[in-house]
Amino acid sequence: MMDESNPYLPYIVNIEDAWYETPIGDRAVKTFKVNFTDDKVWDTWSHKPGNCAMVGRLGIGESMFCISSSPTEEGYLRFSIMQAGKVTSALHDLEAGDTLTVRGPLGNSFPMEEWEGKNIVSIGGGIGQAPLRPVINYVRANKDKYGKLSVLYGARTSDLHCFKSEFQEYQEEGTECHLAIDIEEEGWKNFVGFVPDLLLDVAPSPENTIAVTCGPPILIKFVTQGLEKLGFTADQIYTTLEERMKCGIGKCGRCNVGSLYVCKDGPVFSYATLKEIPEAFA
Amino acid sequence: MGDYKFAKDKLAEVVGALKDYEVFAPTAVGDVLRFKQVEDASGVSLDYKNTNVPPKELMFPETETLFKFRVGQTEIEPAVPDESSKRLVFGIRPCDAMAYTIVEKLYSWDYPDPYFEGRRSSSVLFGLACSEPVPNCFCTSMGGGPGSEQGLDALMFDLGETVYVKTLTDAGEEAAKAMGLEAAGDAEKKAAAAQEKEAQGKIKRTLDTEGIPEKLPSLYDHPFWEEFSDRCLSCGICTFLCPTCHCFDIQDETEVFNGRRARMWDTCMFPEYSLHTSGHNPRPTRKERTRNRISHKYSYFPEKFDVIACVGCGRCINYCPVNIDILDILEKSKKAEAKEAKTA
Amino acid sequence: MVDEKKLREKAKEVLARDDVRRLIGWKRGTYGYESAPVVIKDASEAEELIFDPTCVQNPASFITLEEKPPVPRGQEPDTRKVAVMVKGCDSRAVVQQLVEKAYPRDGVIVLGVPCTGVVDRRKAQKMFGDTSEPVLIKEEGDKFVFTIDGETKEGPRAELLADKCVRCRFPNPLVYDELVADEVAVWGADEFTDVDEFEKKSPEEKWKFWEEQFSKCIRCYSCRNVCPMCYCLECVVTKQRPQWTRRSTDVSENTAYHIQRAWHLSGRCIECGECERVCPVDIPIMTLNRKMTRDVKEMFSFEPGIDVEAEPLLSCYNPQDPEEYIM
Amino acid sequence: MSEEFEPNIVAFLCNWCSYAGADLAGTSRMHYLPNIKIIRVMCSGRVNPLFLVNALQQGADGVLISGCHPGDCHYLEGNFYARRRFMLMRKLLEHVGVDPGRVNMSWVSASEGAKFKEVIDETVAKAKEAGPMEQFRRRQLNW
Repeated sequence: MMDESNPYLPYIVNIEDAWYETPIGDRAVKTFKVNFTDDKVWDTWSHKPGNCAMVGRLGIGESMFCISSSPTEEGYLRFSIMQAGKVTSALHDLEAGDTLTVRGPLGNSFPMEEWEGKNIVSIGGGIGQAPLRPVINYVRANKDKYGKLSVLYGARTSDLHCFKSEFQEYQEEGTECHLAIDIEEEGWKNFVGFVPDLLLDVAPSPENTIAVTCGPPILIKFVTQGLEKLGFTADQIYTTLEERMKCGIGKCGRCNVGSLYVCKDGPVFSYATLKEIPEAFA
Repeated sequence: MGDYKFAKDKLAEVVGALKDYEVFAPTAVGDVLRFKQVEDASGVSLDYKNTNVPPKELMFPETETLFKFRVGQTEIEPAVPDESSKRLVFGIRPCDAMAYTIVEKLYSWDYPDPYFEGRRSSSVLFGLACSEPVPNCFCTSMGGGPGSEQGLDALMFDLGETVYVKTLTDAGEEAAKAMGLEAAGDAEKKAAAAQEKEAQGKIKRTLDTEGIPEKLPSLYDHPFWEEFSDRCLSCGICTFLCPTCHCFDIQDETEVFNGRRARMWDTCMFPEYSLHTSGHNPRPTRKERTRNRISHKYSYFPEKFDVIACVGCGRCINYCPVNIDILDILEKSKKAEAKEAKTA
Repeated sequence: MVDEKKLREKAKEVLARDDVRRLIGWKRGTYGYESAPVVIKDASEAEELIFDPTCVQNPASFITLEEKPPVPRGQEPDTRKVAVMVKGCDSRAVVQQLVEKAYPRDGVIVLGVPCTGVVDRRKAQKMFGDTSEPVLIKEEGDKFVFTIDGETKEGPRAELLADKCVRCRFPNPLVYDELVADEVAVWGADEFTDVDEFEKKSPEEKWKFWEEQFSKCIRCYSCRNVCPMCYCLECVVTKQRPQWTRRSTDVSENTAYHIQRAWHLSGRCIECGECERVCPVDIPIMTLNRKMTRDVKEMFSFEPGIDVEAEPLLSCYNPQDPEEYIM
Repeated sequence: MSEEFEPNIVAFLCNWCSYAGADLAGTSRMHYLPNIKIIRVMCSGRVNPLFLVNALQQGADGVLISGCHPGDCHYLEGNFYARRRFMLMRKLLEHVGVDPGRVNMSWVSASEGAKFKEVIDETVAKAKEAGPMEQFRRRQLNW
């Protein structure tokens, strides 16, 4: 946990490695593998799949990102960040050897213990795979505790697929893995179409299964509809939300959807909760 | 606790005796009253209705430094307020003191906020009961009142020639001792009680909050919000001047080699408050923002913290340049038919 | 004197038209000396409309305040007109908005309301005190007659008029489709004596004055938002990349904000005085605007908000423009 | 003011005339005062008057905009627009109490190295007389 006496003070981390997941340019995704400059932080640090952290640069500011590495990956944290605004652009300028600030872990997490013994379906789109990656890796590392793992993922083009090499790994391990692109491409042998269509195509069985989804709001909307069509009940569907955030600890006010703060009560919500809040899909 | 009094013409002496405290009191700049640190005790007065800017700025300043750093380096120097210095807020109105007790719930929630809490815990609140409420006061409807003691360490009653001081906590007692006050008798107590009763009678505006927190979420899509949001300027007056509004923005500022991370008041009425980097805004128009402001105060906040985030100080009504009247909104919300009812 | 019955009839007539989306006017406030601006979408609500010396707000502000969210796919944008009631001063805002092509002329229906002056809330409060009931105000000769909490009180018109009304040169709307009452005689003149008076101060005195004023500012941006001429989609003050003005409040940033605001209104301010009226901390914002208005008039013989055909001051030039200080 | 005070002047020079004029002053080995920090812009018409305010906030004691003579603008009319804006901004700054000597504009052509030197000398002299510009300066980070 963070400095109990002052939750606004960040940790300083070293970038051990940084690479682009998608071609360099506007809205590119870059992954940072970081480690605390002070090794002792690890003694108190503990995060779970779904937790977020404020990542930033001193003098620029900080933004909320999900921790895209699973706690089972020890000795480092990973963040996959899409270049979009002031902070993300400044973060993209950084390379291995540079430092950045991390404040976390923040928010709630996926109820991994509750899900033990169940099948997990992960449905992601674009950069929305980042919060799902820790879930997948957590399940992979605790294979005996969970049922079948299936991964569904899509992006506009094959270039824009994040974590490409990892999908290969999943497949080699025997994890069911379905990839999709929106627009037809030469040499693409997998599914062509939007992720909600991929979902209906794969049609995972709802029996003893939890579906986790993340992506652009429109994807979440149609995936949840698709899942309901397939017979999933609202409490079998989980997603993570995103709002503009500044403090990350439920004080600054801006990230509320209804009476819930996404930074504190979220970012992970079951669809059963969200259904009751009209603002959740605004 | 104790009952004290002092002669009103000795006000400057009494305040001046507080040598161990940083004293804050309403200070006029032109026609505008704000709480400022007292440099000259002879300038302190009890003749005001309420400050334009609420004393929330004493605990949660307009802009405050969270920590300092040097550009290009990684050392961080926190700028947490010094808790050892004793602060005394002189003449805070009961509604504004009650607001602290509400905002405190949020600032101590989960992660305690060392900046707010630091200032709050080192502050002694000397309240001043209201004898002449402002026309749009409705504190009596919000669980407060002209002589409400919530959050206060001492409460003063201006009885004309004398000021009756009722201490409520040890800290208040200690400050009263430092002021060198004399003991008050039954005459003052009675006069104070009478004054409070009279002041209560002067409060014209009321609101029955019963059922509002439960009702508001059902009005999410209701067109009645537009009646108000259509004339909303989307400015920050209502929220910046609200004693319970607590939202802030965090910004980094640098100058050559010096840098700081600072937080400053922010308001849900600004479009950029909730604007995503992608350009998507979950609250894109004034309708959503107005709804969020009212719903947050009267529904979301009570749902989380069991208390409505409003003390009835009337500032948002008094200062709104387009007459958006929170009491009017809430009265209309009660009359508005919930959507379910309509479709059923 | 405006006949409110006629005003409401006119409003109903306009709202009944198929090509009219909404009408902006004034209704009785919930308390005190000011009316409330109101946006009416249905002819049945037109009975709320009023016009009297409490109607200080500028309805033209609300034309540009309306957000235009993206139209959902498959839906047609609503191109129906907006009807707006304007006093003389407010009509200058419409003129200037038209000059800047904020919207097309046929996008608005302007109902002109000749006005004989509105009451300054602050002046009235000082004279008669506060009240939690709406106050009725009538003009009778050189007096205003107030009905406050059921009691009738009188005050001299000259002392209660808003500053802008004291020097009003345009009591009759400059642009309108219809007038709801007969035109009134002009009573005011503007010699900019207040600006001259201020300019007698030394630079040190001026800064001392402004430093105190700007340090009060809480940056609520009500002066910007209420301004009918401040309708940029993204204001330079809130822009993050690049960030010209920081969000933190202190004298430096507040000064920068106020200079930017005044600068962006030079040659555009139509002197409706709304910025100064709305300020919760009483910053005399019009003192800046009036200086610019005076200088624009002197240097470039230009007055904004008079002529719909005029070119905006800073998007044109004259080769003979003054350049006395240029080395 | 103490004689030691050396003002900081931020100068926005147009690429085609004034910047070349500054160059000429240099190559002609004319000595102009080093107080000036030059920012090259493509045209004096590109100078947003808010730049001046920002420069004064960030520690400039005086500002200068310099462009081509009226009628000689590389873009035909940029300096005419600049002139209007400058005249107004100068009045506005004067109104809030800024010493008008801090806010300067000049026309310097590519051939006027000598004039450039004169302009700089005069600008610096005026700023020196006005003393350090404290009014707008950002103060919150002085530690």
